[in-house]
Amino acid sequence: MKLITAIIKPHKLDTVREALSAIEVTGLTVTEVKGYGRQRGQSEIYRGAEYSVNFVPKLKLEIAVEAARVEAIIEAIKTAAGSGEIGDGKIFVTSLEQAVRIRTGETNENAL
Amino acid sequence: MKLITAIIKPHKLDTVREALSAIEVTGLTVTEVKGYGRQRGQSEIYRGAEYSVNFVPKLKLEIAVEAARVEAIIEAIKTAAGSGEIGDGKIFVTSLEQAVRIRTGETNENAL
Amino acid sequence: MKLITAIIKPHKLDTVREALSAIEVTGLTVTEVKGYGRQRGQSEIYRGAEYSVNFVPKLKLEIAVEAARVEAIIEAIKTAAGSGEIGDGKIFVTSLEQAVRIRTGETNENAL
Amino acid sequence: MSQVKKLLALGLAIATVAIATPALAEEAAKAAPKADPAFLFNTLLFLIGGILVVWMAAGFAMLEAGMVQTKNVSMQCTKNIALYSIAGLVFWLVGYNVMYEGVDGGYIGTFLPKDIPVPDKDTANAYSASSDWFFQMAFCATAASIVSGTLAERIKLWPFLLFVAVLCGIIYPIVGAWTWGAGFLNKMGFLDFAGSSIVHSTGGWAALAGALILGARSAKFHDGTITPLPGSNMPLATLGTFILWLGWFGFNGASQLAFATNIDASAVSNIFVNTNLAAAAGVVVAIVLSQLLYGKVDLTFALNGALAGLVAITAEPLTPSPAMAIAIGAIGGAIVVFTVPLLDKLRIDDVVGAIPVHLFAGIWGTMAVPLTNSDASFATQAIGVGAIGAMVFTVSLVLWVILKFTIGIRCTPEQEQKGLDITEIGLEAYPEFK
Amino acid sequence: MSQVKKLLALGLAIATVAIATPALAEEAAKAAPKADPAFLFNTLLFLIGGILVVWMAAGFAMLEAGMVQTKNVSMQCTKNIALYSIAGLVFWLVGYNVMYEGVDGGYIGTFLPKDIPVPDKDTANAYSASSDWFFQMAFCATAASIVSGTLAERIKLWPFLLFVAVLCGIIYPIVGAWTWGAGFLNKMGFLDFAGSSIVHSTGGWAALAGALILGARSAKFHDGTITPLPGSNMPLATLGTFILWLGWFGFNGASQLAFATNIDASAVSNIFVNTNLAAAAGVVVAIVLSQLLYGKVDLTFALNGALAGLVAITAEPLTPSPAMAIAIGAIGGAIVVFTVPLLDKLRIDDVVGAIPVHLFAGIWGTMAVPLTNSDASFATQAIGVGAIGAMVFTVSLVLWVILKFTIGIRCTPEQEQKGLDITEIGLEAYPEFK
Amino acid sequence: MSQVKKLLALGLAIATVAIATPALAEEAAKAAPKADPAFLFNTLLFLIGGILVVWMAAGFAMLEAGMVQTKNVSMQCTKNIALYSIAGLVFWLVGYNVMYEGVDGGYIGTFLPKDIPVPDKDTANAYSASSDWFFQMAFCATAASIVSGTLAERIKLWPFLLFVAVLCGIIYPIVGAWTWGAGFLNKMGFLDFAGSSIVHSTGGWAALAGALILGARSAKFHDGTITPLPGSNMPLATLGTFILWLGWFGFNGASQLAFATNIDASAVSNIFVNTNLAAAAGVVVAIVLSQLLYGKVDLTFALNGALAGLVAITAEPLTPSPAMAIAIGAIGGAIVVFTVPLLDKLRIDDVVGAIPVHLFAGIWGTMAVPLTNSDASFATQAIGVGAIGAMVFTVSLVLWVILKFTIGIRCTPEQEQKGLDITEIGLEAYPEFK
Ligand SMILES: Nc1ncnc2c1ncn2[C@@H]1O[C@H](COP(=O)(O)OP(=O)(O)O)[C@@H](O)[C@H]1O
Ligand SMILES: Nc1ncnc2c1ncn2[C@@H]1O[C@H](COP(=O)(O)OP(=O)(O)O)[C@@H](O)[C@H]1O
Ligand SMILES: Nc1ncnc2c1ncn2[C@@H]1O[C@H](COP(=O)(O)OP(=O)(O)O)[C@@H](O)[C@H]1O
Repeated sequence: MKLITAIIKPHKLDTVREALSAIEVTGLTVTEVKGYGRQRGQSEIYRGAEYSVNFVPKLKLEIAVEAARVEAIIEAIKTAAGSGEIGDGKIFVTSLEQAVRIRTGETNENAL
Repeated sequence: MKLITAIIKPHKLDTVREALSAIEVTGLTVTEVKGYGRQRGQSEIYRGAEYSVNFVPKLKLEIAVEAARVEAIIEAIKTAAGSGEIGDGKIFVTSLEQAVRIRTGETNENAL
Repeated sequence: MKLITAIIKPHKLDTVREALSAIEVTGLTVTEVKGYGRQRGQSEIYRGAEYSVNFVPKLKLEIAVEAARVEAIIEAIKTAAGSGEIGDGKIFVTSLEQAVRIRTGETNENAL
Repeated sequence: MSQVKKLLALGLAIATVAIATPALAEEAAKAAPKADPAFLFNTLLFLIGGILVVWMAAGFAMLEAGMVQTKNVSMQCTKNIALYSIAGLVFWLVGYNVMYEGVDGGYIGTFLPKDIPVPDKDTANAYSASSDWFFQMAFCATAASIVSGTLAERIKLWPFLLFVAVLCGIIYPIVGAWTWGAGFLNKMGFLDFAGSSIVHSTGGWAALAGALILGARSAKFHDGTITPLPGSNMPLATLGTFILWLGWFGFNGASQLAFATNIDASAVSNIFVNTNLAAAAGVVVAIVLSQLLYGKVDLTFALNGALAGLVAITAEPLTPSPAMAIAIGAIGGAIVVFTVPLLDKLRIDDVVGAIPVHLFAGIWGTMAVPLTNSDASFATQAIGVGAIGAMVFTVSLVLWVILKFTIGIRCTPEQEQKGLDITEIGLEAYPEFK
Repeated sequence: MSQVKKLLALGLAIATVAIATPALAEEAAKAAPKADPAFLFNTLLFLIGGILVVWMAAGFAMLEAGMVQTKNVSMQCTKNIALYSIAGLVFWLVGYNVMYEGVDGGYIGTFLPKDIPVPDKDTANAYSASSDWFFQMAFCATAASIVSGTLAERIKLWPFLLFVAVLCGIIYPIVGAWTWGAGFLNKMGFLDFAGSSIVHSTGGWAALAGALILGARSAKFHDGTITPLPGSNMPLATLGTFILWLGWFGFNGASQLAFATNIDASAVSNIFVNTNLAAAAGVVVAIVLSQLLYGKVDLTFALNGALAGLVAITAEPLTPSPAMAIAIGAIGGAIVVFTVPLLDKLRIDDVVGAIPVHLFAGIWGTMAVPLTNSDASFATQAIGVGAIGAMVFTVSLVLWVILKFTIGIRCTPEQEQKGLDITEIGLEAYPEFK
Repeated sequence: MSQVKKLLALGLAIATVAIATPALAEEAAKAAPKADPAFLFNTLLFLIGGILVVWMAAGFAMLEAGMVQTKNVSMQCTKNIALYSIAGLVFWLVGYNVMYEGVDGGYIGTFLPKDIPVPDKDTANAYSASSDWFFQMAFCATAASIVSGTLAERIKLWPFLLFVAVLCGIIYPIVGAWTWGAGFLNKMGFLDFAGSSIVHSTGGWAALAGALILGARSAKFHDGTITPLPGSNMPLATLGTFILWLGWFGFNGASQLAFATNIDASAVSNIFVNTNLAAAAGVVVAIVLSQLLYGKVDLTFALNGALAGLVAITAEPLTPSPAMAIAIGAIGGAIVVFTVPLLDKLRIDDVVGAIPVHLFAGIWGTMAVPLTNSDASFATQAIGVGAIGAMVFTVSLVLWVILKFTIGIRCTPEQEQKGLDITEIGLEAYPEFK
């Protein structure tokens, strides 16, 4: 099993969720995060003083899946979250050793 | 070492924390997240328009532990966080390669 | 590739970010979290009733990097985030199998 | 606000008219519409005072919205705007006449909607009848707001609103009838200028009965420990307190019921001064005591302290010297700091501290009247406090029990946990902040 | 507020003066500065009423700040303080005289700044001329606030403010001239006491025209579904509603335009009573209906219900009996519950429900005048409603179209997505909560 | 507010009484309590004005709660309710008499508690003595609120409150004595109608002295860069500004000190108009300038602009024509936009912009008096500005230094970092939002 972590622009959430639903990803977990990368926050002026915003709001999606489905999911996220503009985000994949569904105690593939 | 990630219902936090304390888990990190899964948010009506809430509030717990303690911890979380109802959440386990305590520089098992 | 996760005190964010910039870490993702560990929140009194605060605010930094840079980054974080006081936080390293830049489709080292 | 006082005011007003329209002008007066300064000033006092007391409804709403947890804020707002609306409707439908119409030294008036005379028939008093209704209506809503604060975060909406309807339509008006409606307490010489007991303790007793029947919030007390559930929005609570403080100038000041003579105007001014000093003293004592007792100033005690000072001075805001007003308010502030934790110890869950502020400081204020007003006696004041308490507490208790065993008054534990905003009214207060 | 009424008031005032200063005192009067109670009372009414209506600007600001999404809150605050400021400036520059100066049964007054007489020249009326200006100015700002609520979350700042300048400087004053400025509608006998149509529907028509030209927020309607975008801060919206409710006592009460005689004072008092009962009925009907229709009480409907009750009673707050005031307000509350979803179905995006509240309830209120006031006829009321609607809607539509095709009125989709706070004014409302 | 003016008012009032109670009615008058319309109207003006100025305390609280960071909001609320309370207490204890009792062309009055006469002894003036005390007390609190805003986010609670006690009990009353207490500045012909210098600059100078001794917030300036620390809650800041704007009608309007004659009433009305236009101009100039200079409208400048317009018109709200009032307010707005960044450059840390708003715009307003009032001269105005500045700044500086080296005034860097809410008063403002 793999754990896919995607950092995306906040307004892409619904598109991505729908794209994932379409390929039958039925579970995921979303966190509000702040990203630091090539895309910088616009520089702001507050009461006449300029300052640069280092962090931009992003969403982090975590999706646990069977290893076999990773590529399809990456593809779906890439298409749905991409705008071609800087700051579109990243997808990271790590190995998932064990999964448990708390309610039933089912494990691994059955727990996803 | 392993990193245990548990997605639970928010109001179970105290029960889970106490259950983990009981088996001497002395550290963990909590994040507020939104979950998408079998359990859907109730459909809401706002000013006469109905809409469905896709995401439900959850908490994510991250616990770094020696590999040997993983099963006991999973068991404790399962018991404490389970209500038997849909949406109770998941537990994921990944491998943790290195751990460092910032304050002392201690590493790995000693850093947990 | 590795994924470095660091839990730090909130007010250390800027110092850490600058320290990482200095060694050319150009991307990272920050999450607001609450930590439970040796450091407890101070006990509070509200309307004459005392209560203990279990969780303290922390920030979680996630940094995906080539394996070779891990040690330098850990060192930088340790120096920048350390105050020698309890609650300075932890650094965790896990293995990162795959990375994708959504905008370009670049993968792995090129995607970081 | 007693009938007695009203008659007095009427007398003064007639005298005033006599001054303003001497014989030579009488002819002219017959042709032109009457323009009696006393009538105009008194009516203005009621209208301005009424507006200020209406404004207190917003104050309670903000105070309570700030003192409950985020998950119950929309519900608290809903309760407050609904209770103010219902109070106004039932006080027209029956309340006013139960309170003022034909009480005659007895216990209760008449069950009839208040008749609002058309302007050119509005000649029975030294002020416009509707301006008086408006002012009294605003008082009535105050009593209901007190209940809403205590029982927050666990009571269901509709049973609460039913209780409010009875409280504002019948219970409060009966209490009012006894003194201000020239009922038996008035005859005995019980004095409660603007209602420390009549309004505030009434609300407080109803709240206490509710708290006992309803029980505490499930997260508050367990296994002998107290878990504070801090209010979600301190600036709102602060705003609410400032609004209430402001409204209190109307509450106490316009309870002079007349602005027709220099003496009236001076009296209203003195009331303003004393009201402000008492509130200020309540704040200062609350912050000093919380610093001494807990090593920290507690903002919520400062807010409650202001209100307790205000409630305490309400029974007699006119006769105290400034120094006495300060003392009366100061003791109000102290009451808060000592009795809020006491209620916790008794496992009585009062979300905003309304019982200490309105009931305890209200009793204190009522008992303090004889200190500065020689027309009052401790015995009579105690009888008044006791009579009002016995009646309101008993009737409320019965009513809460009836509601409990018919439609039910308490949300389920799950609703409480998730918050009433989502589970009862489906609307989060701050849907984007989490 | 009609010139007619003003003359009447003047007449009364002179009579009153006659009473207060009989022949024997005339000598003394020549030496001392004039102290005419009628002048003083009337002026006081305008000043207090004006303050209360000015306060409504804060109410709209809070209501709208609470009803928009977090990302647009600073912008909404900016719009509200700016529109109130601009309204005041243009109403001095041209608005007042367009509305009142030399309308003479016609359609429009004079384009000149309002002359504010120095105090010792201020003798033309039974009240201070500037107190009247102040009161009228506050009304004018109200109309603009309505537009701001409907068009929130997608309109650019500057074109909005340009529209406000024209609305307050010209459109609203022309509407006002027709009735209150003694123009053609006044001659026909159209009655709109405090402006259900003249103020509220005017704002509503301008808002509707804007909503049509501007289009809905991009997130609101797609592929046949409606996506509610819940307001970000319910206690602020509640506070805003309470502020508006309070301000309305000035809005309706001081529209009596005189407090010089007992009858005036009684009239103002009755207006207070009816205004409060109508609002209360609007709330109760809105919560009952939302419970029945949706199984849940909707706080935002309760808030809108209060306002709709207030708007409905505004056309005639004096003649209805309390029961009729309750009925008029209740129907206002019902209008909200039924027409808010209707607008959604028509794909008209009104962020705060200003069109149901101000336009629909305003029309209802105007048409309800003949029910209690025999001086009004349904036909004339309908003509008034129609004339005002046709003019305001058309002129606004043209103006919005011109703005659209010149400087542009709509933010880019990206700005909308990120929120106007960051993209247009670079200032988040709650920068630390996310 | 000068004694001089008070005597004048008294004269008018007596004349008025003469009119209202001609010889024939004298008999009746002896029997009935006195009902002197001048007394009633003047007292009413003070009471209503006082309420409005008291309301400004809430405005400052909300403005400051909105302009500080989340971690310091409860502290800011605590400071504001405490300072208002302390101001009221010390102004009774010594302040009022230091300001008004026996100044006699000199520099200071008497150190004694203000005597509040009982109503039937309240005959020394043309208004109730306590209504005047109430009004003046509210002014005094304003000066303290200004200091609280500038020094937010780093000053400890108790030393701040100690400073407030001295400011309100002694420093401000001495400044007041010089002009309004008929002291030496009044004799010289210095004019400051409602206190651009006497109230606002006094607060501003005290704040400036504090800012210099206390130093900037540690996060604000380092290595030559300025780090803005944006306010946490823009709608609260907006609400605060609207409250202050509203309160200012009382501040300036009731500073006419009389509503006894037509001329008084007209004057109060003109003051309302000018006050509103000046504030509106301040807003418009601030948004236009911030658009031109920074390419974006800055809401916080709009809010400060309103206040600067208000402060600027305060020294003379009566004599300017509307166009002049607009100009005076507009320059106030410009002052804000240019001097807020200037203070940053000087490394003076003023959290809410109180120094530009109250000190700089206050000086501007005071110096602008001769432009429209021929009784004033630039030289005398400059002397007044200088004398007040020198005294308040020096005394405040000394006091801050004493406090610094005795009990200490500054929180530790760690407290500042974590926020004063948690570290000083143990109560988060929004405990659930993070
Ligand atoms: N090395 C990294 N480790 C963790 N997160 C990263 C890393 N680099 C970028 N990110 C996250 O991805 C987001 C987008 O990256 P950015 O460099 O701005 O644009 P792009 O992905 O288009 O190159 C960042 O805001 C940050 O949240
Ligand atoms: N495949 C997944 N990857 C990541 N998180 C998941 C996944 N499936 C479920 N979750 C998380 O677990 C929560 C509970 O899952 P859900 O399907 O609603 O109930 P249950 O766990 O009882 O089957 C979800 O809200 C989501 O946060
Ligand atoms: N075993 C663990 N797993 C996950 N996070 C942990 C663990 N132990 C500590 N943490 C995180 O690290 C933070 C600091 O740990 P703490 O024990 O308070 O201090 P220190 O790191 O100085 O020993 C905690 O607040 C928590 O967020």
